[in-house]
Amino acid sequence: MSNPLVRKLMLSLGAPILALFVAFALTSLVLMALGDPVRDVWITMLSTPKPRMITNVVNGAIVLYLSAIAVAVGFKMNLFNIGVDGQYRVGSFAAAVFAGQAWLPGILNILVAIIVAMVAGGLWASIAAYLKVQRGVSEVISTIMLNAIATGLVSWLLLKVAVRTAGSNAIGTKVIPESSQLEGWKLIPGASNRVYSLLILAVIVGFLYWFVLSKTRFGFDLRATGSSETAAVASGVKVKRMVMTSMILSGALAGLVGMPLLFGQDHSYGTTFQAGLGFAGIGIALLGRNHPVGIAFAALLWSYLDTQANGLQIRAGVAPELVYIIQGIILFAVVIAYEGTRRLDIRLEQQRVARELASQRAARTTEGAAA
Amino acid sequence: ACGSGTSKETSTTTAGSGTTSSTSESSSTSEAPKSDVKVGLAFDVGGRGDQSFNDAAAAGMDKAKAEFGLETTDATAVNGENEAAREERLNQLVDAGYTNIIAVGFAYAASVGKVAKENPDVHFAIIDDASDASKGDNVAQLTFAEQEGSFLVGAAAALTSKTGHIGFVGGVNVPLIVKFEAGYDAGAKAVNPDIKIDSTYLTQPPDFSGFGDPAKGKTAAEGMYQGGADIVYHAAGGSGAGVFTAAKAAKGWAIGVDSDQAKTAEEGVRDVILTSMLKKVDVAVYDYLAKAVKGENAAGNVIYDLKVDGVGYSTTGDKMSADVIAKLEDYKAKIVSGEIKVPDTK
Amino acid sequence: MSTATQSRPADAKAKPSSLLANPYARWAILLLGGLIILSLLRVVTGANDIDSSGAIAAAFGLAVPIALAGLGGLWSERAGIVNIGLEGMMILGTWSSAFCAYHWGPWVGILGGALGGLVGGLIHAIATVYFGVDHIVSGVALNIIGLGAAKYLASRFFTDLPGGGPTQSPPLPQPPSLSVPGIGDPLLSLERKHIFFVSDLAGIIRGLTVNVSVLTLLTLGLFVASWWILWKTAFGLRLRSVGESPAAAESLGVNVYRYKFIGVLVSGGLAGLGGAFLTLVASNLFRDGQTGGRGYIGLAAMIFGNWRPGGLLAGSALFGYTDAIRLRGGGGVHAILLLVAVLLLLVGLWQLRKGRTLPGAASLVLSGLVAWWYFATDTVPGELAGTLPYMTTLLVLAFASQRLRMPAADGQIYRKGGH
Amino acid sequence: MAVEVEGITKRFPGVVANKDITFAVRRGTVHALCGENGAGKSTLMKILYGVQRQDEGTIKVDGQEVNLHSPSDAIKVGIGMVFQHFMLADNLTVLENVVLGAEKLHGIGAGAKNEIKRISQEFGLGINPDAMVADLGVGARQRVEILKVLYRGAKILILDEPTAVLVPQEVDELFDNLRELKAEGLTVIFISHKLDEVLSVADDITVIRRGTTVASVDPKDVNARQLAELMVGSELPTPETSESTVTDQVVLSLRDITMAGTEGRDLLHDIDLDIHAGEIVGIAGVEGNGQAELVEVIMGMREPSAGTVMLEDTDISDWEVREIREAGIGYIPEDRHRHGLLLDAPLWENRILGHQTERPNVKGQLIDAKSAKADTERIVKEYDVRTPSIFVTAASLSGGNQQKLIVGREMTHAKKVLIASHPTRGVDVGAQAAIWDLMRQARHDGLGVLLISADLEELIGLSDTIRVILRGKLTGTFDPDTVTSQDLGAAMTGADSPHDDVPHPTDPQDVR
Ligand SMILES: Nc1ncnc2c1ncn2[C@@H]1O[C@H](COP(=O)(O)OP(=O)(O)OP(=O)(O)O)[C@@H](O)[C@H]1O
Ligand SMILES: Nc1ncnc2c1ncn2[C@@H]1O[C@H](COP(=O)(O)OP(=O)(O)OP(=O)(O)O)[C@@H](O)[C@H]1O
Ligand SMILES: [Mg+2]
Ligand SMILES: [Mg+2]
Repeated sequence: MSNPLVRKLMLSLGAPILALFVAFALTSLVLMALGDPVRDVWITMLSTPKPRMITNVVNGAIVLYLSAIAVAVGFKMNLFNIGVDGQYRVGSFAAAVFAGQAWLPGILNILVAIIVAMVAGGLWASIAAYLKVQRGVSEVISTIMLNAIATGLVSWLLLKVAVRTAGSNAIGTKVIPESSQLEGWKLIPGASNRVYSLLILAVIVGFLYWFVLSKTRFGFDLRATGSSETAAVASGVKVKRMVMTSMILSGALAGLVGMPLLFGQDHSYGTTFQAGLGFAGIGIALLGRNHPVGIAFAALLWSYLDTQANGLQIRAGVAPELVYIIQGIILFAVVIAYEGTRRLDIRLEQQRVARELASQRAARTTEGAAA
Repeated sequence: ACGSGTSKETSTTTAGSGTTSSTSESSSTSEAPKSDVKVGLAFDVGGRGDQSFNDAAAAGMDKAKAEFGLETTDATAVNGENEAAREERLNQLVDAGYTNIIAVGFAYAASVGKVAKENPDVHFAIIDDASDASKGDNVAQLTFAEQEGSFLVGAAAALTSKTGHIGFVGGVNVPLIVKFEAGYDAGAKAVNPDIKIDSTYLTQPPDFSGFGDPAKGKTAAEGMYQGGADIVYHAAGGSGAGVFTAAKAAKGWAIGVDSDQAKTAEEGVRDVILTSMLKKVDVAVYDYLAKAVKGENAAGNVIYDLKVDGVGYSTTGDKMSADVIAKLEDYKAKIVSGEIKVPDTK
Repeated sequence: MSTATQSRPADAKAKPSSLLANPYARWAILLLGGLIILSLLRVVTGANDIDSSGAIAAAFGLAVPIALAGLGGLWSERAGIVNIGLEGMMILGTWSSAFCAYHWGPWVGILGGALGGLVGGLIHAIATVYFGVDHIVSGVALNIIGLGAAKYLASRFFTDLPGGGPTQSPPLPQPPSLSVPGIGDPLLSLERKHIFFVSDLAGIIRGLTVNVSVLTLLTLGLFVASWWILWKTAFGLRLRSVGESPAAAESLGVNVYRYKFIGVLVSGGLAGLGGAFLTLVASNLFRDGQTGGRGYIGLAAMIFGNWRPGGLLAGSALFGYTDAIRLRGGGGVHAILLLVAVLLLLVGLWQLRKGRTLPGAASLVLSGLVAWWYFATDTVPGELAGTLPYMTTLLVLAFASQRLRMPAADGQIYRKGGH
Repeated sequence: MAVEVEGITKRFPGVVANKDITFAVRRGTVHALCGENGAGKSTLMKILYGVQRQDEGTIKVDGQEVNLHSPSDAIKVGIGMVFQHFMLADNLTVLENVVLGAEKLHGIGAGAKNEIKRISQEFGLGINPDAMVADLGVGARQRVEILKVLYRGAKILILDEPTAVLVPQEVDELFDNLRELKAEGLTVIFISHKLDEVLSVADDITVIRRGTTVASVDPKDVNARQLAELMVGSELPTPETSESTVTDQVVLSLRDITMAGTEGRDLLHDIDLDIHAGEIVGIAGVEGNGQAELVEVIMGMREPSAGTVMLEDTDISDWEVREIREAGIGYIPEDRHRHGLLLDAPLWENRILGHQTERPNVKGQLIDAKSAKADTERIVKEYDVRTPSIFVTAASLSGGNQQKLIVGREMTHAKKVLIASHPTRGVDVGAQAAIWDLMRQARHDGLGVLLISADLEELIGLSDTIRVILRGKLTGTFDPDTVTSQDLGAAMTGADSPHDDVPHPTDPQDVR
């Protein structure tokens, strides 16, 4: 325990494991209290997933990961971007419309569409950023409003550009050309479905997030602003510009959230496009403590629970929404466990600092005595 | 290959239903006969108990279950879920050994198409979709001419209205619901070209809360009644309850949707329901299952329109005069004959 | 600071502003001005629904749940605990009020709603106050749990009831509504005459006095009570001090944890009551997804109202009103375009006069665009009309928010004895 | 005896803050406690006030043993405390701040208001119960704190470093108040690092070193120097008299700097100031008279409405903070926690702060962690920052050591000018002497130094020239060799204008 690195590692691993057990126990209690089949629920939730489901877990985690990273960029700056939901909707829609036009061939179409999504998401976020910087409107409230406005705006535009296919009641943007559809990778042996090709996107984003935040000047400025705005100002960070930049960055990343879905699965933006990813992203970013690797684990866990819960109704006769309770409890348990370990950590650190200072002092006094 | 799979399946089910009478007596748990057909129903968001669309599908299945002694289960979609989740739900049903899987709602189109292809031995049905996405040798596409039924209730509204002003409340602004509105408008205008029709959608996709927010339904309908409308038609699922409440308070008429809501709605408001536009999802589901039990191949698109009585209007409570009903029957005949073509978009 | 030289201009200014200095007079003038503007707008645009009794009543109905959630937020944030979990508490309230009302009648239903929210508040309080969990994390987790719990409990307890199902409760008995006797019909006939100002006033009074649910009255009572408790009693002083400076409160013997705890508990109860209003008054059943984000809107209304009950009420009313206008159709939204155009024009001119060229010009351009939209069209597309409440809130905030001030220690994790 | 403390021991994880402390306070006296930073004074007082609980030992009040579990217990036995850091809620009124927790006494309405007015009058505190605390200056806040205690009928007052933020006149007023209280029979326990104050006001002095009482002395028997030596337990280094190093080369010059305020009066008005290489220019002034604005204008954090700032021959008026820092101006901020450090970041990252674009911290756009860490090690060594390693967070250092880290960092990058705002505030005598040495060294190395301080001794001791700032104007120039604290004090408050006219300094926390 004396080595701070070993200590940190043990504490940060111990907390989530403890939390998972607590969540397990609490959920079981709830189930028992209401007379639901505890055994069946856990058998369903914890059964080894089929290869097909593993693919789903990974795919689900990819989009959740992107969403959580977008949220985390804001958190690092003490900005609470509830607006990822609206930003990714705007971004996905813009990219879908663009890619559907097939102005560019194959991969190029994808790359430019991704940029379009980032620009659209970023622009949408820039409204909240502008209001915060220039008008002092809390980003919490402006992004809540902007989410709803994005919903209306995108629906309206969707109706304008939608194509109807014969016999279908769904509407969507023009389907992107075959050459720009990504088939995915057969990463999971034995699975009939494939992992989104844009897994790469998540990996790149995760790496860049880590690299930019911890290795660059910009990242330092951003973190400094998040941890003390006043100190950042005095150190020469232009905070307003920083708020603008990071909020727009967060929005641009949010724009990416729909890309794996768009190119790897739905091939158009329509009424059945997955919703609510922004909110899940908040939970996952918090669970992963805004750390790129932590978020990856959190996203996988979240997605695993989502996927496994699908069978709850069929196999255990319990509403699949039970998984929300489990996820919420895990979130609570993890943060409480982290808080516990944080307190422990501080105490240990203080003891260590005090011990070392004492020995330094002792050394000095003996030195002084010798001289 | 698919064909042979189907025929093999067919023969076994036929055998099963051939011996129904004898097995039914011996089975102790239920009086219904047993069948090898195992039915899995995948609901849209809202699921069983929405007193609307999903419930109608459930009713069809329950009826078939009771009649043919089927083993059934169902699973409900989660709000805002991913395509993969829908696929997974169907796959889980396949894995659990269900032979006939019914997907309720157009959202399932792509998933049904995909999972049906991967599982040629399993039979699928999808409601409200007839697109290429869900097409397959083992897929029955059950669709409805909602606009035709809506045309008739629109005509009924125009015939009954004293103010020449009626309304429409849609749950969520999706093309399916627009179909209802389009038919309703056409029907009302056919009777009275100058009629004033208010229209409101409660929410925009992907916010589907408009199908479950009675407060909003009530507010929207109130606005119409107080603005002078005396009849409001809703295609808003659970939010319709609010429309009925508003009608009751305003002493106006309301028109129900999907099922005969003068029978299913809350007791207190049944007397304000002029008629309901019937979309016989229950019949479609029952028919499909009946065919399955008999071993007939049900694949392909079946359109439930006025001609086959797949849509229609209800007369429970006798709120419409014989005169009105006669006129409606007249329109109905014209639609069936093709003389009137009802639009399905605005 | 001001000495003799400054006293004269101050005196001169005091006269005209003395009326405005009185907060009650200020409110009255504001209300009167608003009414006149509405009347004018109605007459000019012919959109008679914008201040009809029905619209006002509907606005009230839509505002109350938001206001209750916001009041919940107020209690919690005044005690220094950010409550993003209002939505979750509200959802819990919808389920529990339905459950209780079904089994034991509407009054118990109301109580049950409050209790359901209270459970959410309890979780939030334990997590944030005792475990020092980040308020946002806890709130987000609570929203997730609330969503799941209500759905799970509904499918567990409502499925087999007649008229119920996994996603909805059976029809519920409603608490009664009250009217001021004898004025409903005269006011209605007055309202129908569409006389400038008179009919408008009649409409508004009628909307506020006829067929008002007891729960609405209870809500108004709760607002007054909250204001009184928080600003006029020792208890309230302590609760607010805990949100402003917990260390100072602690140093004077105030039990900081206890007051924070109470604040969050009350917060949950009020949000739950908002849920009960949705199930018992706004409709007569529980539906999955019924809250539709009203908890978040309540939070926004509270910020909008500068963490004060009066402002919060105004924020909720603005939101409820715009939502009612767009839901009721009838050209109201289109009429409001004109209002927005005129207001933007005024703001633009005012800013130009103050020498702020860029924002002034921007307002004028925006005003022109909106006016063009008004004159070039007859209706606003439904998809866009739906965004009216959100747009309005955002616009008002954009022009007014710099004066907002939250409780100084809001959102900070407090640990006894520092660190 | 009003208070008797016996054998108090308090252990924190890894630290013994109080070790067997014993002393007694006579009724109706002012009793001073002295000791270095971290000696354990505040901890002891917190124990006396029930905020913290002793591990061992007993406390007697008026001869009765008491058990203090919370401030309410302490209040009940008649103890009141004014904390080292103000315990006021800015957004509540004075009335609300005062009655909080004691609502039972006179309610929270008119009765309470009258009582406050009465006390205010009786002790000459001059407090308006309806004022918002946010609008009050430091002195007034201090008086509100005392009023809070009196309102509760306290017989024993604990004042933890009440004078740290006051100017001489305010200190005098406070002491007058204290004498009045004493005359009323109240007992005061008083903590201060300013030893001459202690000597002038105290009846008894108890010295604490490393958590234990080492001496109880009579102020008549000791001088400040002896007292300081008792505190640190060894002889203090004599401050060396240094030769003037002022050159005639101007490194920083301000011309006609004006900054408009919100209420018609300029925050800064026509400031002209030259700093030469090798010169320390001291600025004296009551807090809130424009010092903060002056520094922020020079550092580029705020824009003046008129005037120019020249660094040597370059006009830097329009430059951004970062450019200005890059150009070789070092900055020791007034409030190290708010402006100088990232408390939860490790020391080596704090070494980067403020110099995110300069070597050795970065290479191009990337952070050069290796060099930054190496250089942090150097600073820790050269500037005697007492820390176990450069990987602990800044928050885990004591205030003096945090300050030394900042000084080291800024000295490294200050090539031409050093702006030092209250560099020794809240730092104990040992660290203080070290920081003074460093400033002299900077001057010796040819830097121009702008020193802003509330400590007049410090100003007089270090500066080559002293300027006085009053209501945003530079009003006087003094030679430190001849000026006295009294002269400066008079100039700072504008000797010819009534005292009321001096703008109330605002709490630095509110200047955003
Ligand atoms: N809450 C605490 N937890 C752990 N250690 C503490 C705590 N409070 C104080 N200490 C330790 O106790 C010692 C005494 O601190 P205290 O604040 O009493 O010093 P002080 O004499 O008041 O110093 P100063 O003159 O700077 O005010 C500190 O050095 C610190 O190490
Ligand atoms: N509440 C506390 N919990 C843990 N450690 C503490 C606490 N209070 C003080 N310390 C530790 O005590 C030591 C000295 O703290 P203290 O605040 O007395 O220093 P200081 O020199 O007086 O600083 P400052 O002048 O800024 O008040 C530091 O190591 C600090 O980390
Ligand atoms: Mg200290
Ligand atoms: Mg101290």
